[in-house]
Amino acid sequence: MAGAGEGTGRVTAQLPILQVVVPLLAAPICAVLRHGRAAAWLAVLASWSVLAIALALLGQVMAGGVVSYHIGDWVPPIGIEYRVDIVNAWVLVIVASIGAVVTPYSVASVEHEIASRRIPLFYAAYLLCLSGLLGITITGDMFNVFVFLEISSLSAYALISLGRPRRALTAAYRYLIMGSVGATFIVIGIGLLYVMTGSLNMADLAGLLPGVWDSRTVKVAYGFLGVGICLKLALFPLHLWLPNAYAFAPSPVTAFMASTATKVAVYMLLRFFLSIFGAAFSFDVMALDRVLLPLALVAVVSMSLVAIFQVDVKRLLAYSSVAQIGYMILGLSFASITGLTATLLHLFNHALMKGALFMALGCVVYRIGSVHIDAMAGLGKRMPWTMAAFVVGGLSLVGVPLTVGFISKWYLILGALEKGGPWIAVAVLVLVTSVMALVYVWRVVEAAYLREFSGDEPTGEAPLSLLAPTWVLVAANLYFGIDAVRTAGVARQAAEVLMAGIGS
Amino acid sequence: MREEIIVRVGAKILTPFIIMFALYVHFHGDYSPGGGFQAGVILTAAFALLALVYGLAAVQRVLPPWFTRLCAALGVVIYGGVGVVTMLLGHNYLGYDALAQDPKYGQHYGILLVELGVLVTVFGVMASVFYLFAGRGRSES
Amino acid sequence: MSLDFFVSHYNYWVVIFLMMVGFYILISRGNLIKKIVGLNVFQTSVFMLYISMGKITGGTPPILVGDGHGGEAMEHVVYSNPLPHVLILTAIVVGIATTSVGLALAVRIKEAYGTLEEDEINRIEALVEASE
Amino acid sequence: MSIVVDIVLLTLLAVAGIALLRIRNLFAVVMLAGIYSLLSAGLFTVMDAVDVAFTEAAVGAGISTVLFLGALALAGHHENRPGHTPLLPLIVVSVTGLALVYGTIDMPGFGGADNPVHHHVADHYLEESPNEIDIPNVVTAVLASYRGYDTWGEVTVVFAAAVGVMLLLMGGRRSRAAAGDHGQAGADGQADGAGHR
Amino acid sequence: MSIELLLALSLAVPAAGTLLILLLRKSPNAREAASLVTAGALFAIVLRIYGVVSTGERPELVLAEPIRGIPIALEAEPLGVLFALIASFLWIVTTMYSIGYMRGHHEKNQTRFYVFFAFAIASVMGVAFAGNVFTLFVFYEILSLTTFPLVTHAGTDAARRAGRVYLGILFGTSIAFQLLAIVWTYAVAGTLDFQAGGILDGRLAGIAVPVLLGLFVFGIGKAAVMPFHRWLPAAMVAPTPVSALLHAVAVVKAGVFSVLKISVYVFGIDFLAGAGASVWLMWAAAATIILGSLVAFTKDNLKARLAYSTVSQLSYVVLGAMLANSWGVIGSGLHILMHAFGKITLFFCAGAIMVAAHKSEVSQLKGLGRTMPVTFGAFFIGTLSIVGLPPTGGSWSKWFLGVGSLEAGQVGLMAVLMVSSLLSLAYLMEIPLKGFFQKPDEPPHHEGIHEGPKWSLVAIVTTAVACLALFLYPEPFYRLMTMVAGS
Repeated sequence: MAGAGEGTGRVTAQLPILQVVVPLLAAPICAVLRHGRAAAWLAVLASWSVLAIALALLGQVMAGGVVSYHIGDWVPPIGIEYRVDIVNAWVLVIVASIGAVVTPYSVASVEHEIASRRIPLFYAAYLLCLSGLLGITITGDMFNVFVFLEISSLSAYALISLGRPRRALTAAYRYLIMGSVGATFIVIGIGLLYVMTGSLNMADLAGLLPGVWDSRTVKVAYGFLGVGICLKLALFPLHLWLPNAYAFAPSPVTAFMASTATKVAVYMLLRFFLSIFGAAFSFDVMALDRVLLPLALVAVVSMSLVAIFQVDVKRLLAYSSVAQIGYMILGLSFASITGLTATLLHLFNHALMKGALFMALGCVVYRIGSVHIDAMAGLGKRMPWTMAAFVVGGLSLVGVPLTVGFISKWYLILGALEKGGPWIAVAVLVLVTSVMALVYVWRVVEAAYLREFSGDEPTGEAPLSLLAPTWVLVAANLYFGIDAVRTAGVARQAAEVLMAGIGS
Repeated sequence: MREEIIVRVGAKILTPFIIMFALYVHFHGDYSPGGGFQAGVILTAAFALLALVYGLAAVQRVLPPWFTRLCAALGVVIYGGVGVVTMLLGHNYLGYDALAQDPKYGQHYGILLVELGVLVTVFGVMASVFYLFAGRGRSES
Repeated sequence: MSLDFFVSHYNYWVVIFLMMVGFYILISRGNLIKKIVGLNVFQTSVFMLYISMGKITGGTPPILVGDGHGGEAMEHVVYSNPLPHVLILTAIVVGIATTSVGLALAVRIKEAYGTLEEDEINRIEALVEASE
Repeated sequence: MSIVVDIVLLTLLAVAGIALLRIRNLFAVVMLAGIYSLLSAGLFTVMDAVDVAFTEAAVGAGISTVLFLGALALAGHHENRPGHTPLLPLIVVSVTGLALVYGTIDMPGFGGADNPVHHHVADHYLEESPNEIDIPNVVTAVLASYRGYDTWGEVTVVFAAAVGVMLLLMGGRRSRAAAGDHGQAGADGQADGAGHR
Repeated sequence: MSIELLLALSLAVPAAGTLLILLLRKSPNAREAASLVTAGALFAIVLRIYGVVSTGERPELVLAEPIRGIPIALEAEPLGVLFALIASFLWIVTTMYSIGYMRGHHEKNQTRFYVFFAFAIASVMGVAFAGNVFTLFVFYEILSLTTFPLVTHAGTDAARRAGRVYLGILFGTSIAFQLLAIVWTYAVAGTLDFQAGGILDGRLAGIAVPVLLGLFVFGIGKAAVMPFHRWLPAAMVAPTPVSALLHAVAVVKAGVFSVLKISVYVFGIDFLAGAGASVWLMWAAAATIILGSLVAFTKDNLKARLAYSTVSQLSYVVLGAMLANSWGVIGSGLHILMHAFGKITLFFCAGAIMVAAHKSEVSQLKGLGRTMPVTFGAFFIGTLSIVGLPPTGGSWSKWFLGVGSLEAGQVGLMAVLMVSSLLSLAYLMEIPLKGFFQKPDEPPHHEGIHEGPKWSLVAIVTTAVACLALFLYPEPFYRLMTMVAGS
């Protein structure tokens, strides 16, 4: 073929689109496969190539700046543009890494939790969800965001509904309603922006919007986009769909969603509000920081508190997720480079820790079928590797040094202290909630290690195909906790880009 | 039971219109309103109403569920495949100019192909979904 | 408020009213299927908002008249904006997709809980939770 | 003339909307929703969006009605009377609506040919598509070529919906059969095995 | 062998020891031999480091750099060497003691015990040789984690509760206060390295200084300044060697060591004295000294009494650091040493009594001194050292602390020291007195009772002799501390 002669050169130029096309084309193929295993391995292959592409893209962006890809050869804003800067390259790597780890993990887990004839469809939905999230992240077109948002959401509803308890159905339904409302709000917001500027291209909008900043329409658009995205990212008090959705979904789905979906929503928030509207508009005109700060604080405190009293460990971690989202938003509300660095770092770090934790719980479900805290008594002896993974993940969640959680906390507190004055109280609150995290994590650890197993049937350790991916994430928790220079460097660069905005 | 009658009568009246609509929409997409999507939906609507009137089993004999499921997936692959082909031809994804010497012809071919993809998927999806809804009540009663 | 302003904006306002009717059905009704109807009304009304944006008074549908080879033949014809139409075509499809998944969920919930009313489902779930 | 049609249609839509709110027979509701779709399709035609009108008619009045009927056949069609005064929804809706109305104040007037929305990329589509793509229906040109990628996304959304529905509805009605004893088939003793009905 | 390598080895050897112990779990003798050998090797390494540091060298080693500009780095300086010497030497002794105790008491999970013990020592070495506040914090937290399984060793409800209190207070304070203080320090100073004269001088002023210092002092929960002392008595449920580890070798010493190190190398004593920032904390420490002694009085349980005695004694060290003058620092550093030997002797004795006579309450000890003369004799020496009477090492640290108080112009603190010495004399001396001079309540059936296991006895004698020896030869340690105070 034409491109064959200059093979590598061509492929690198096509990386942005391949990032999404590869999993998206794998999905329909999965759907028509007969054997679950075949679909599973196709999905694994796709998810690994996605990670390779994401890493290559990050390399490209770090070496040569923004990569713009014109789909259909139409020059933006006429056509749709894929636009990769360090911010979304970073988020792509996060999503892709989790995908690459969770997919092989799901092979055994899914066979255990889902009826065999649905497995090919499961992988189709899973890949659709993955490519939807990647598409939201990579695109430079507002409406394209909506389209891919719906791809990921629809498949997510289906994936969640596959959980065994019937409450998975109502959780999925609730998520569908709230998610659709969120998406519709986003569509309204996009429409209002479009009517004022005539453009849907993000970079283009960033240039056009300053001309119409004063209009009420733009401000209302801002509000609608904000509410819509916050519904998707489950920011308190719009989080009601999340706990049950995470608690009752199949294990790999929970691990995947918890580590990626809300991260991408946070990315949307950052991209829309800081790049497109511009940091200046967001912080000076719309007082975004002052709106988000109290919400974030309430989220962190109240949800940590609620988590302490949960008996279902999956739900406990789900509430913890809402609290952790609060940390991310808190970093944003500092309106500073350090604060944003904390947010962007925590996107990655939280993905690692929650991924590891939910995957460890998946191992527990695989063996004992329950994650009730009483059912986990004595598990430390019976499933030592699984519970060790949980402990490390838990320590990371608490923010113990040498884990990624600590790095996030460090930057968050540093960001608060840099602002000085009353912000010290915010730093204190972050630390106090870390102690709350210690309490809820420790309840589980105590049950597993210091209580005796009451049942009689012996339980073995989870199979290697579940443990290995789990431990990959656990190792990542430790590795990036010990060597965070690179991750923090990327996060900081991304934060600087966001604060500067696309236009400048 | 009154509702049943309404449905039957409504279906009978609507069916010819719908099929006419579908054909028109499908073949005139470039020149007048319509295209693969509308055609796919309308076509399915026709089948759906037929199924309501003549029974699901009769329709499924002509149009088995595995086939509609295949269609649903196939359309996506056709559409995406066009993009892959243009990429292999050295253009960007969905750069139809690559498909012929004259870019305009390339665009025509491209649009034709992707509209076909849309039609196939939409038809396959709508029919599959309809089968599932319509078939569910029956399977065990 | 001038009459001009009113004439040029009433369309939006009615559409907003319709949107809110749909939104209200969605969030106030307890029946799972009725909620989806509400969602449909909500979304359809948003579509109207978009299409209103694309309309040019005295315009015609964006189907070029003339011989189809070069638009220079009919310079004086004003076409309405095609882009919102394209967006809404996409959005309609997304809407039906959401509806079908939502309805499938509702059917499964009915089978699992024996009811479609949110109140009753909540009651059942509270009972289950209490027994845990 | 078109303004009269416009007003009539909008009024009818409002009436249909209110009726939808009040009627509790879901069968009637679904039919009315179909009518609502047809009316909106009419409105789209008036506003020159003929493609959209066709689609809305086919989807809203066609497919979507069929799906709703299918769902009602499986799930019953009576809605309970709302238990309590829905004050919170009312507030939410009012605030949202007022915010939107507030936003329209600075919006360019309806139908204005100079609105920015018509002059950024729309110009290009209308003026250049004869040279670049050369098909009369600009909507199709934009849909399938300029923004062809969105359309692929749209096709994928539909496909995702099919996958979702298949995952949900494929196979027998396990849960109902098993609900009498222990919730889900292959009961794992977890969560809500209780399944009282 | 390069000195940097030795630093790395000081962590690696005990860490490798854990593996060895784990591998040899099947054979208790080999396992315990491995423990002893590792401990001996570690002590040899630390001695070698001491040799280098005493000539004025400051070897450094960067292990990793998690956050740019904040590496995990090791650096050997006199104070750290002093602490490392204490810990590594006492590890040998404690291991010997444990062999006797754990076997004599038929404890479960002995392998786990030795493994985590070695882990704890590795983290203590990290604390001792930490080159910056961050590294100190890292190893401080690891130490909390690695000692947790030791505290909950028994696995009973009481142990579980104790574990909860232990981890809750240690983690809670370190996360809520210490971490905040560290980030704050970094935000102000732009570095976290330990430097002679401190890093905060001229960068922080006013009320912020005492607040930051307070965050550090209370954030280091292991220093057990009231009201964050509860974990220490709670942790008494652990086996006696663990108590020894907590009280003498590792945990509390790591706490007060951190306080001292941060005062000297982060704030700098001149800066502290100039800002008057530490005055309020002197009095917090003084209050802990007195209250701890008073509570100790009321405890009949021997280990509980010793625990409160520790709470009280730790604040001597904190007090010395807060005095912010050379004498205070020297006294503070020496007190870490002297208290370590004194208190470990007392705990060893308490454990021996428990193993041999199954007695845990003070009131049960009447007349027991006659059947266990060595144990009670050692207890007597330990008591002298804790109280600060010649001919034991404890008298030196008390002396310097007193001088420091006067130098700081705090005559009131002098009085506190005197009163608390009297109190400790009273509550500790009761035990040997009861043992030797009181008649047992019941007719003695001491046939079964004799001295504790011989391994334990060796350890007891060693530490008791050390208490005496330190009175005669405090010189090397005094020199180390003058290097710290003079720097």
